[in-house]
Amino acid sequence: FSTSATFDLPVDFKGHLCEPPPQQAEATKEELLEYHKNMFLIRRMEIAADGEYKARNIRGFCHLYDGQEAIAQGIEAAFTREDDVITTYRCHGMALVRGSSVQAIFEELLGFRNGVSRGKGGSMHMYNKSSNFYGGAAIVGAQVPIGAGLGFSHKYRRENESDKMNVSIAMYGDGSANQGQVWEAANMAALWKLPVIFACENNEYGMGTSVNRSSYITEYYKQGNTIPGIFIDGMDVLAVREGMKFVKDYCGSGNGPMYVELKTYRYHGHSMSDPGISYRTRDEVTNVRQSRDPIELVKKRLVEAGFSTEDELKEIEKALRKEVQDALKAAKESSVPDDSELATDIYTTGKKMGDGPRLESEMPSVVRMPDITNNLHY
Amino acid sequence: FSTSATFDLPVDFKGHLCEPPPQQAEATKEELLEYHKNMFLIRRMEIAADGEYKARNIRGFCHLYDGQEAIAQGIEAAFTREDDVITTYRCHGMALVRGSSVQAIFEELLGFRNGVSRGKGGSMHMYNKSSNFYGGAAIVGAQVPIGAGLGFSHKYRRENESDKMNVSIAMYGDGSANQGQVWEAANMAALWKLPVIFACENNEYGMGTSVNRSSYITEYYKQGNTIPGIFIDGMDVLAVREGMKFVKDYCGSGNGPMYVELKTYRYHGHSMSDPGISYRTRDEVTNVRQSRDPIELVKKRLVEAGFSTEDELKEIEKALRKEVQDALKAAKESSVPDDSELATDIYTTGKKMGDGPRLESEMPSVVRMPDITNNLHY
Amino acid sequence: TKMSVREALNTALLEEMERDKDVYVMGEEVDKYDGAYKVTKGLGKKFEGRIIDTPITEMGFTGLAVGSAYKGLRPVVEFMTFNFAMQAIDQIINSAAKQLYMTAGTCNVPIVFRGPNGAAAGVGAQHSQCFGAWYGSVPGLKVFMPYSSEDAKGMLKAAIRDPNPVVVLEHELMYGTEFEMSEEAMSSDFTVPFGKAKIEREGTDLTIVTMSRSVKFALEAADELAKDGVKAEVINLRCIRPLDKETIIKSVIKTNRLMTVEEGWPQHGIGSEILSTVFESEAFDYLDAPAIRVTGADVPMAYATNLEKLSLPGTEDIIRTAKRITERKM
Amino acid sequence: TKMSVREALNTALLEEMERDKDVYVMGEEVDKYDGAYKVTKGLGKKFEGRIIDTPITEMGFTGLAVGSAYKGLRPVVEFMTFNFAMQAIDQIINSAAKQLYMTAGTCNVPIVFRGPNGAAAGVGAQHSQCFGAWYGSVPGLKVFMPYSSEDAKGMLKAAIRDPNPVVVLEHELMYGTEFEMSEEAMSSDFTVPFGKAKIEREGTDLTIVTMSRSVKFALEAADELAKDGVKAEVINLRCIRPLDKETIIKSVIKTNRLMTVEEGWPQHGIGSEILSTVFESEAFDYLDAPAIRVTGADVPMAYATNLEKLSLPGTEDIIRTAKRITERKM
Ligand SMILES: Cc1ncc(C[n+]2csc(CCOP(=O)(O)OP(=O)(O)O)c2C)c(N)n1
Ligand SMILES: Cc1ncc(C[n+]2csc(CCOP(=O)(O)OP(=O)(O)O)c2C)c(N)n1
Ligand SMILES: [Mg+2]
Ligand SMILES: [Mg+2]
Repeated sequence: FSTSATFDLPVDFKGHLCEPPPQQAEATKEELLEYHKNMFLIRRMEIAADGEYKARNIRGFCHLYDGQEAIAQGIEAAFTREDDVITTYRCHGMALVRGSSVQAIFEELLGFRNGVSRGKGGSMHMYNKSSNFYGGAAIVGAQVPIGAGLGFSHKYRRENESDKMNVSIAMYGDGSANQGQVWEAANMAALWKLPVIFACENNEYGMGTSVNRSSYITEYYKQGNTIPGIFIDGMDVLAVREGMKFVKDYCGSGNGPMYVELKTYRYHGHSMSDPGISYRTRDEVTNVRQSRDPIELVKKRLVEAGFSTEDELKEIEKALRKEVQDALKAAKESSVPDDSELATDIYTTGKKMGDGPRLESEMPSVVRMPDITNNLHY
Repeated sequence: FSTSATFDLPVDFKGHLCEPPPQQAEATKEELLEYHKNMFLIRRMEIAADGEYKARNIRGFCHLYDGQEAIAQGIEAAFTREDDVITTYRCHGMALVRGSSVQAIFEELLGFRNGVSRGKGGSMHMYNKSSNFYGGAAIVGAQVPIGAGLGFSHKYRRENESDKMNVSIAMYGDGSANQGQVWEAANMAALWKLPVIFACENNEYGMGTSVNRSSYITEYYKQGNTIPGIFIDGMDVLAVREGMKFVKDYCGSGNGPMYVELKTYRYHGHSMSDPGISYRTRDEVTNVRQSRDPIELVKKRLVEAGFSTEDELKEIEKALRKEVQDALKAAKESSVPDDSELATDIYTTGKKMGDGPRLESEMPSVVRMPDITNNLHY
Repeated sequence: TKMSVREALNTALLEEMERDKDVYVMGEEVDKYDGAYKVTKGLGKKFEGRIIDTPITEMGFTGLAVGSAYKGLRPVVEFMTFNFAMQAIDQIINSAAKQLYMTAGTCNVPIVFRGPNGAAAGVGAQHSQCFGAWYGSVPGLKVFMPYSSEDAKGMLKAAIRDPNPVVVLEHELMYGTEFEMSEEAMSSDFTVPFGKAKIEREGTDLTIVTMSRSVKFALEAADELAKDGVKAEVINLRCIRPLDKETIIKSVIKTNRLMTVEEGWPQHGIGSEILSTVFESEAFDYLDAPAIRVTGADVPMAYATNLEKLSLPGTEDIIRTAKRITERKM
Repeated sequence: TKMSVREALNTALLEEMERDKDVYVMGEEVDKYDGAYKVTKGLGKKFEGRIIDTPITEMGFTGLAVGSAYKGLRPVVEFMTFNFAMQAIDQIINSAAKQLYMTAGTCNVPIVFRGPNGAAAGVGAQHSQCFGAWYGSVPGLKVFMPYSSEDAKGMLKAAIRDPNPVVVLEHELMYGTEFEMSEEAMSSDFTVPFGKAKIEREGTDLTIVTMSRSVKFALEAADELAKDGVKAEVINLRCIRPLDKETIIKSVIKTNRLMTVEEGWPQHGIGSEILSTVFESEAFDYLDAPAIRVTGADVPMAYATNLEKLSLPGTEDIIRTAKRITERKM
């Protein structure tokens, strides 16, 4: 057998004012194994986070990504790290595929010093500027104009009209899709032909509100009105990859923005405080898990193409489980940031600090503390 | 001849996801004379305001409505006073057709005590709650969700599902049409089937920005996407009336909102500080005045139907001119509000005061003044 | 009877909705989900069509509610947290607070904006801002910050009955706390007056002015201070606007010492207004020591537990500051 | 050389855009219309594609500019007035001010938000709000309020060069005012430092702390007061955040008397921070009289000339207040 195979994409793309890409994708064994690995890591990471939350080691808001793994992985596979990504508070999966380690993500969830954001951001605020991942934004809708601005920078810096541009993807949920600023950003992106992808992860609910209760237009890929859009099966990593390649090509070529709807499903409740079963049935969840699970689909393809056997995959998964457990264990051995971190990173001098991505802090002359005898002076 | 005639509407309605109304309208002599009178009053009032502004008797922002008179009059003719109207800072025309006197409008422009808003509002803030006119709103876009809320109240108070509802119209300019909150309001209005009309007065410019530079979708009546809309010639008062009757009927019957585009033109610059000719040519303005003037169209119909002669109309206009001059003169004899008005109307007890529409003030124990020795105590 | 702050708010809504059919609740997840923090629990079933779930479009639904209030309805807008109300603040200030004035007293806006304000636990920088000072600065608004269940119930009911726009800034970490309710507070006619602070504990040596959750810490601190013979008077401000200057000034004239406690950022905060008010007043001559503000740290809120703790005032901070003030002799 | 504030701002933009091609201007009517107040006049022609007219969508274009700053561009966002920025304030606070902190120092946001702030003449309640206190309360932001042409030029240039988000609150009624420019200020390297107030006039009897257009009135008042032998020291605050506490405290220790002047609403205003700062500081012991704030009246802005005039502090208000303070002996 060859190390590359062609796969049918079971769920049809749909195009709005554009011809959608073909219903087939080619993938190599290595690619599929890589996708499987990352998606499985995300899955296990989220399940572990659930446990740690229940054990009260993680606090605050914590929005899990299990069920939606194919989207993060599919986008990453279609993009380069010169393309920009910004997403919502439901950002653990994106953080992982954009290069953060499982351990760093756990540390952030625990609020520890070597976390993705050194414990300052938390579950909703993970970033990786060196790979152009801009969050992790916790205010619904706000990330979308920001995403348009990331794309704006590519257009602004383009040297020749004919140059291909890198693109930016602004991700939002079905519940957030009617935020006015989504349209404000799309209007500008379309007027100015910015290489921006407006990508709605439609997981059917915004908290406890189903799409038809929050959105008059539930075909999210058509929400751009005269801006073209495509519908992608968000449970199929190859469909996401092929769809996103198509969209990246369209937007990066100076044609302006495109809308994308990625149909998916959220296995967990909205956040840890939501059992996730008052507004949907257990059956609904079970049914998706059994019929549309994104990881199972990758495994099925690996097996059917003869790239792996079920046993091999079991071994791999066993190793990955351990990897996640080890990462968690290592993370838990770390600790909270120094108290002095409280007053760093409020302002910066703009100068680089050392080798890493961190910028030097510009220390205010005083940082007022609750008890002024403790005021921080520098 | 009969006292009623049928007129062709020269510019086609266009329907988006709906069948537009017929291209004909019936009108009586009295109706047309009434429309002519109000539109002509608005025209002369605005021209007088221009003069007073240049003479420095009116200050601040002052946005004139000449050129757009048919819209205010056409809406008023299609509505009852139980229907709600909210518009922008360009509100003098609407204030007049909703029942404020020319003199009260002038007084408001002069900042005088018997002004529409007792001198407290100014050019941008005229209201008439007793005839359900809610402004006069100076923050672009903000009036649109408010307009949806006015409509919400009709639905909330409706007793039987089958009852016809009064409607609300939320008016905005072409330059304001892409404000995100317009869509936010429309989405809710559509989800909840509120009797709300989203009406864009497309006068081709928002300040110095032409429609194609501010809006990716320049067919404003289609901006509702899957919400139906119609296009109306905003220079033809009968077209506006017929179109608005059609829309009111649709929305008032529980079908949800509708978008309306009213194509018109702004004769003056954006506000008094804008000569209005740097971003458009004098020719363009002259051309509209000559070929599409809304008042000339009414006069032409009056004459053609044999309702009036040119001479009669001249006499009428002479009298109206005088009416405006007299109103201005009377207004100028008034004076600024009492200083004590500074601290009234910040809070209210909610109780009615006397016969008028004014509510009793709830006086704070102190109103702090620039110089605290002048603090107002009650 | 014991009642949690959450139940108190729920009861206030229930009673007012029963009393007046113009009262309705609008916000995200208030109906089917029973409220993100369950404040509206059960009300959706009771009041068909009057507990209204909205899309996540704060600017839009706030404006919509304001418009309905122009027509005399009495919306209670729930913000899932006040952080999200920042998207809608233009509607709150420009369309609600200023409307009565611009219309020269003809169009009042009987609306309530409520929800949790400030920091909760572990929710990070974008979800932890206190808006007391901002809203408190705006003429045309009234602003309540409840501490106890009695506060919560009485304030929300007063807010709903008031013909003006009222902001009620609740505290997420207090929703579950139970308080004893007086018989009076259990009555369906109980309201808390605007512009009146409440002396939660009398004292003679130091005035502590505070509000919301910080009242709890101030009371704890007062207990501790009492052990050292310092009798602190704890004033629960209750209403940020209008501000009860009289009660504060009287207290300072009695105690000769002043401190304030709040969770918000220091600069232009609620404490700064209180210090300035006293500074400008006749109480200035009675002061035996400089006044001091205890506030949230002047930093965005971090997620890590230690940093979060450092950012917010607690009982210890109050005690230390109180000692510093009372140890000083003029 | 004489230069109006408008020209000073225009020059600052011109110089910084020539210096750094990452600098661009975004806002309504900034290009073809030359700016609603003509601050960007001529720049659109000079810098092809770098003076960008936007649709009237403040939240959207502010967020967009913030996103571009994440990528290292240096947007100067013009708000036609800061009243309209209220629609976008969530983007300014949550997406710009807090970003560096949340990213643990890895993503800075070099952006400037500028435009006229507060009242102009006859523009009514929705167009006349001062946002100095609000923005000044937010850690992560720096906030300038220029008075003179020198201020305007040096502050805008400093703001553009700064790697942090900076808010520049201008005053519409000052755009046309001409000021003498020092040679230093004419240089293309001239900047005004953050966190440093400027003593516009030295004095020994009373400290007047003020900013923006009110500096003018304070200086006029100081002239008048001098005739009565009262030597007022006038401090132009320049920067609201970080606040130059040192200069204020030093001055008060010298003059033993303090007043503040601002156009914004009183409660939780800039003056309240200054009074509190002095109240808490060692200067407390040097005070010979209570301090007093002169502020905008605690009302929405009316349109009528007389009411508008009553709402804003002027020279007379300052003189009267100064007399009240200086006549008092301890
Ligand atoms: C402006 C704003 N309003 C409300 C919230 C609270 N909130 C956070 S997530 C969420 C639901 C979003 O649903 P959706 O967009 O479908 O994304 P999903 O959670 O399904 O990924 C809500 C209401 C917020 N963070 N920001
Ligand atoms: C939020 C906001 N941004 C900017 C402005 C300033 N402004 C007032 S009117 C206007 C142009 C509006 O144009 P359009 O909507 O076409 O209405 P028209 O003036 O043509 O009637 C602008 C930019 C404002 N009032 N509010
Ligand atoms: Mg969702
Ligand atoms: Mg227009």
